[in-house]
Formats: sequence, structure tokens, C-alpha cells
Amino acid sequence: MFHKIISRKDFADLVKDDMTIMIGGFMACGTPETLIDVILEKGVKNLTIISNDTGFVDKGLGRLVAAKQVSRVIVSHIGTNPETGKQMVEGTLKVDLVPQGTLVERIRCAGAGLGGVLTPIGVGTMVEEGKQKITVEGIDYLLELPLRAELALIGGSIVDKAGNVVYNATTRNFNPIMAMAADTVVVEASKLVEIGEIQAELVMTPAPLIDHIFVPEKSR
Amino acid sequence: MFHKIISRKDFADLVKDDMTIMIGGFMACGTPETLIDVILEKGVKNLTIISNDTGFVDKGLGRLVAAKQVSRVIVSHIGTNPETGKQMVEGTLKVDLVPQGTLVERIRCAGAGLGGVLTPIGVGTMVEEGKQKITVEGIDYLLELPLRAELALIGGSIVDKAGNVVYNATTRNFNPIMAMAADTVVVEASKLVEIGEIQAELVMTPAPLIDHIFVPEKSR
Amino acid sequence: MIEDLNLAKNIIARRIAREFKSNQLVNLGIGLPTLVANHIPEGINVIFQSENGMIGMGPAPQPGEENPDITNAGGQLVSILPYGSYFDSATSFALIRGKHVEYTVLGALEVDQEGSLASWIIPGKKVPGMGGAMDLVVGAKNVIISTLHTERGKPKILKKCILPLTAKHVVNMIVTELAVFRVTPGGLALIEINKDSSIEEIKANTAADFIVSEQLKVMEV
Amino acid sequence: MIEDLNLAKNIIARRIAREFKSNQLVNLGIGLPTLVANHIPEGINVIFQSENGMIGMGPAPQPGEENPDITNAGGQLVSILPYGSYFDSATSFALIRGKHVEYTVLGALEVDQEGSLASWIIPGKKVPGMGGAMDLVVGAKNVIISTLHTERGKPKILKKCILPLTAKHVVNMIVTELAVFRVTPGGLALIEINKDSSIEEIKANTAADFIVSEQLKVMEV
Repeated sequence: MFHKIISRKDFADLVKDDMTIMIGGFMACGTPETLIDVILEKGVKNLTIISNDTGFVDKGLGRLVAAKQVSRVIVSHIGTNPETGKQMVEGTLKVDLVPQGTLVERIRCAGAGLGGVLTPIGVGTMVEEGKQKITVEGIDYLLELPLRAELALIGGSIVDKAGNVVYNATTRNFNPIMAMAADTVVVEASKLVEIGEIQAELVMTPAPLIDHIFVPEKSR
Repeated sequence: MFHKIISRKDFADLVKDDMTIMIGGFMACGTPETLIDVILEKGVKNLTIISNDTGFVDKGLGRLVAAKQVSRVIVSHIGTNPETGKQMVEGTLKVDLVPQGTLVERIRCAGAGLGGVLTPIGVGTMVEEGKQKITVEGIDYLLELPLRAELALIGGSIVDKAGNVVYNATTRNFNPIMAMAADTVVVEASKLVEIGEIQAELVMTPAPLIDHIFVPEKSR
Repeated sequence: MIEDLNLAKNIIARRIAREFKSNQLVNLGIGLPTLVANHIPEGINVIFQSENGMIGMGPAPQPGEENPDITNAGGQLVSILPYGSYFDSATSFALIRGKHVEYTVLGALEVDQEGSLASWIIPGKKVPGMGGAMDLVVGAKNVIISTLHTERGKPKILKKCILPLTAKHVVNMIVTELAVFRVTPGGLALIEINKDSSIEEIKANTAADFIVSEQLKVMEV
Repeated sequence: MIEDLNLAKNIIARRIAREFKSNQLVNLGIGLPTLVANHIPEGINVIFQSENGMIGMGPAPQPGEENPDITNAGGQLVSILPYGSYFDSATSFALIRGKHVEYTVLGALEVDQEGSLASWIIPGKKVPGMGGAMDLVVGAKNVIISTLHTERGKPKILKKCILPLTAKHVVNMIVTELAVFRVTPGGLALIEINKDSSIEEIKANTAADFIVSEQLKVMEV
């Protein structure tokens, strides 16, 4: 009944120039590396990437930055990828820095149908520039708005054929939140299992949120 | 190192007249019934209860309503407990009805340090009365504010001696959200296990959020 | 009119059950909508969400297999299918409000030609509360109202709801034992009619304006 | 001044490690703060949170036991203790922003006598980004800044930060290799001093106003 397995070629066809893509992972832990390989091969340009950080020059989504396929990143941290800083200074890459907790909350808003959240984070700093400030019971908050993508690329540790996902250890991070906030969601499965093999309580992303399951050759 | 097991008597001492108490569960599924027994025995009065619903006259927190220990409930549904409606009509019980998704989101705000959320739910209905309306990109939202309690009573299926909690099946519902939104959090453990017996990925409420573990006699 | 209420309800449920495609995520309200699950056509695999925290909800358990920890949003014992999952209420309503649920089927006290719904309170009389209904009708991609065409002889479909609203302008489709309506930008459209009814009967029992669709069909039930 | 930077950093880490009680939830920033974990006194069981999604973080794994799925917020391999748990980033920052973390220990580019902190950007020069630092300093119950007293001879503790802020009025305590300060409503208070330093040396190397506490003690390190 579930026909979600996607080939390398069909995934490549999904990815287009100018797309806004969310990529799960934290310093490349939990990042779907093979899906990034495919985007590198295809060579699409002018991508907007939403992720926790820009990883490393040779690991994680930082490889897309190094390949100059990205024109904008919305992230909390770029310190581990010198290419990001360099391209930012050269003016070829726009970098939006967002506090990590605000970033994940904005993505959650998009996935959860909320119009925004009030957070105390960033009040009195550069982060408040251009944002609406709302005072509740004498405390100032910034109104932070939803952040959505056309495509979300998720790194799943254990995925069943229906699309239920388990993330091992700290690979979870942004993955389950992003899996709710994009028009199309693709999970790269480190391990593919049969339906029923995952305990229902352990599912971290329920099957209906996953559009496509990509199984890299090394996982087969 | 963790000394969290609380006796029936010590739990009874925690509960006081006029308290605001969150109680987990959904139509009494996942509700800590023995903790409610203790509150019934102690007979404290004038409680404000925050929960999904008022359960039944003879099951769940509805028993506290039936015993007239409650002066206010903040819930999404009262239809299964005729006592709630009766006391509301008589004027002895104040009932605040909140849409279920808004209710859980307001509790989450309190636990997550957010000042509020914008939700489209309730716009154009009685629910918007007295609330700030905020328009983002042409869409109207209600600003919903955090909801916090002095005490949260949680129904845990499997609890380890550090306080890590797993909720089986649909007993999860409001429990993990409430466990973040109160000054003091008490979990009733259906089953108590040793530290290390719960898979780290399966923990639904991390140990540091739990102040006290109550183990009813039937679970020992 | 169909006098047998049980028959009427099952006509409604059967008709609604034909709307779904395989793998769609569907939330059924308490009461009449619950019946829809019994009528899903062979070969169609609908995935049921229950707002108390489950995807892949299955039927009532076999005797001896009851698990008090597995309940639906009505508090009844149910089961879970092999592809199912459990989650907390915040996630459940993130799924609902975030447009991840394809269909919600709910009952009505009143529903009107503008697609507004009243279903949670009769002031001074009956106040069950909205539960998850407000979230469901605003959040689901498609809102189907399942209702008997009249109650004690009074039409349930009105020009404008009188009772306090559950939500404004959210209903996509209304299914009764006599007819199927679609709420369109141009107003209410009658798109299907029970073979044993007539446009005259429907007009006489509907307190709303509606146009008769050029593609009017017989309700398949 | 202490010329040996390694010694200086370990003095700071040792002093901070004495602040915690058993069962407190603590988040250590990248760099100097990470050293604090090596100096927790015997018998004290601090629980470490890592903002990438873990409670109960343990030390670097033994050779042969490395698991690439278990990393800290710096991307380094770590381990988890038996009472530990994993969660997503939304939950992690709910814990942080929601005042469930007792202490956060972070480094500083600048910190000032009002308790404001600059740590994430040197405009035009170095822009690592704030990562989770803004959330941590606003959200944690207690904020400890660990910093060398000076950098290239220049004081790190100022009257007012010049660089863009991480947050305003959030720091509770500043620990350097020479001294410990508390940020009080009345201003900065020197509460401890390294036995090898002097008030004169601290005054000469601190660009902020501070009062010397009446209970001034020798730093126990």
C-alpha cells in the first residue's frame, strides 16, 4: 500500500534551481549525506538552505556552499565552515543568522500551523532589527514568524517502508521538526525495515509526513 | 544519587487549598488516578485544574469535581462529566473552555519560555473575546498566552529511578507537555524500573523535569 | 425523508467513506462520523488519526485483546495498525493545525451556506465544549460535515448559523442522508441527491440558498 | 598575571566546577567551558545537557566505542550516561528557554558590569554566529561567564560592551583566572581573588567599575 521508495534519479528530478531546502542535522550529525551527493552531482544553483549550521567544507551541507550552489543560508552558526564566511564577505552568499532556539521554533510554527511565537531571545540585540516587539505582562518579546521550505531533506536512522522514522541518539536534532515544515519531505534511510518492526511509541516522525524514502546503496 | 520516590503522606503534604494543578490524561487515559485518590482523601478545596477535559464522575479528575474540591477548570471539553455542567450552571464552578490545540500550545509556551503563540484557531468565534488579534501577511491570528501551574500530576507508564518517563500508547497526550510547565512535577509510575532500563531514545520526559516519583501500592 | 435514523446515518457514512483515497490521513469526529470507518471501500487504505495522539488507529479490539492504554478521542478502546505511531497532544495538534490531515469529518448543530459551522455549545442549555473541533475544522485540508438533513423537523443547513460558531468559512462539503452539497465561492451547490429524494424535498428541508449543480448526480451509497 | 594559558584556563574551569550541586542540569559552551566537566568534585553528580539534543552527556568515548551518532554541540564524539535521554532541537530549546537548565557556562568576547555579554560577532572580522548562546544566556537560571581576564593585554570585563550583544543584563557570575565577580543590582562585586593576585592587579586589568565584597575570599581552585 505504501510506495514511497524513490530512486536516485527521481530524487535528482525533484531538486531545482532557486529552491528553498531545509536540511536536517547538527554539524553534519544526522544530515542526509547521500541526498547532498545527488544535489552536488546535479549542480543546481541559487539554493536557499535552512539548517542549523553550514557544516564543514567537506561534510554536511557545507559541501553545497563550497560548490557555490547556495545563494542564501538561514542558520544559527557558520563558524565551522570557512567557505560560508568567505562567500559572505565576497557578497555572493547571503547569511541570515538566527538564534538556534528561535530557528527551530520558527520551523515548528510553519509545520504546526501557527502564525508566529513570542520569544524573549534577541531582545536588546541586533536580532530584534525589523521585528515587531510585543509586551506581555511587562516583558518584551520578539514576534518571530514561520519558516517554511519547498523541500525538506531528513536523515533517518531507521525507516520502515510506510515512512515511520526513528532518529538514533543526537541525529534527531532538527530532523523531525523540518519533516513537518516543507511541501515535499524526503528521508534518507540509514536502515530500511519492514512495517511493524518499529515500536509505535518510538516513532519520531509518523509515516504520513514522509513523501519519499531514499535508500543509499550502502544501506541496502 | 537520585532520591525522588515520594510517599503518599509526603505527596499529600504538597497539595494545598487554592492551588493551580495540571493533570495529565485524556478522558482519564493517562491520568494518575492514585494521586487523585490522595487529593480526594486530603479534601483540599478551591482548586484550579488545568487538563484536557473533566473526565468522568467516577474516573479521572472528574472525581475531584464531583467532590466539590474544584472552583475552576481550564479544559477543552466537559461533556463526559455531568457534574461539571451542573456546578457551572449553579455558579459554583468556573469553566474556561479552550480549544484543545490551543490549550496544549499554551501549556507548551509556559514550559518552553515563550511569551505566547499566534494561532488561527478561534478567529471569528467566542474564543477571540478579550484577546489581542495580530495580523501577519494578511491572516488574522489570536495571541494566546502561556498557562502555568504550581503542580503538575503526570501519569507515567514506565519510570526509572532517575525520573525518566515513558508513556505507553495514547496515555502520552498532555503528560509530557505538562511535565515542563509547573513548579513541581509529580509522576505516578505504573511501573518503576532501574536506571538504564529505558532506551535513551524512548524517554519522553527527561529525568530532570521530574521532582517526585510516586509508586502506588498496586505497582510495587 | 428517511424515517429510519440508523439507516440515514449509515447512508451518510457510506457516502463520506467514498471520498477518500489510499494513504490519506483522516480524522473522524465522535458520534456519526465514527461510522464512516465501517464503510471504507475494499482496496482503499485510509490512515486514521485520532487527536488524542495516534496515527494508524484500528478498529475496536477483539475480546481479550483490550488494552486500556489505547483509546480514541471519545475515550473508547481501539487498536493500532502495524504502521501506526503514538505522539503527544502538542504534536497531534501540530499535525492538525499544520494542514497535515487531509480530511476531517465532524457533526454539526448548524452549518450554513457560507461554510460556517456551529457544533460546540447551545448557550444556557448544553455546553460540551469544543474539544479539538475548532482546530480540526480550521486545520484540516478538507472539512466534511456529516449531519442528518433535519432534526425534529428543523433544517440543519441554514443561511447563517445562529448558535456560536466553531469556525467561520471552513466547511468544504456537507453530506446528509438526502444530499451532498459543496461550499463554493459562489455559494452552496447541490451536487448529489439520494435516488429516493427530490430537489423539491431538499428545498423544503434546507433553510439555505443553494444552486443545483449542472453535474447533479445520484448519491452513490 | 598567569602567563601559562593552559594553567589559567584550568584554574577557571576548576573554580566554576565548584559551583554545582548534585542533580543540577548544566550546559557547558564550546571551548573553555568544556574543560569544566573535567573538574567536577568527587561525590557531586552534575547532569550535563547538550543543546543538540541530549541530557546525561558523558565523556569522550573510549577507543573502539565511538558512535558517530552521539555528538555534542561542538560536533565532537561523546557518550551518554545510563540515566540519559535524547530529544529534538525544539524540546532542547524548550528546556533551555523554559528555565529548566540550572547553569550555563559560556565564553565571552566582552562582558560588562551590567551583566551584558558579547560573544557571537566581531563585525567585519569574525562572524561565527550565535548558535544557541542567545537562548542559553536568556533561558538558563544562572549564567556563568568563563573568560581569561585579559586578551592580548586588553581587559575583557568592561563598563559597557562595545561589540553587538548576545544578551542584555543576563550574566550572574564572571570567573577569570584572577578573580570571581558577581553581577548584583548594585553593580559588579569582586567576591573572590586568586591567592597569587591582588586587588591592585585586578583593578589594573579590569575596565569596569566594581566594588570589593566585604566577604572577599581567596578563590578555591
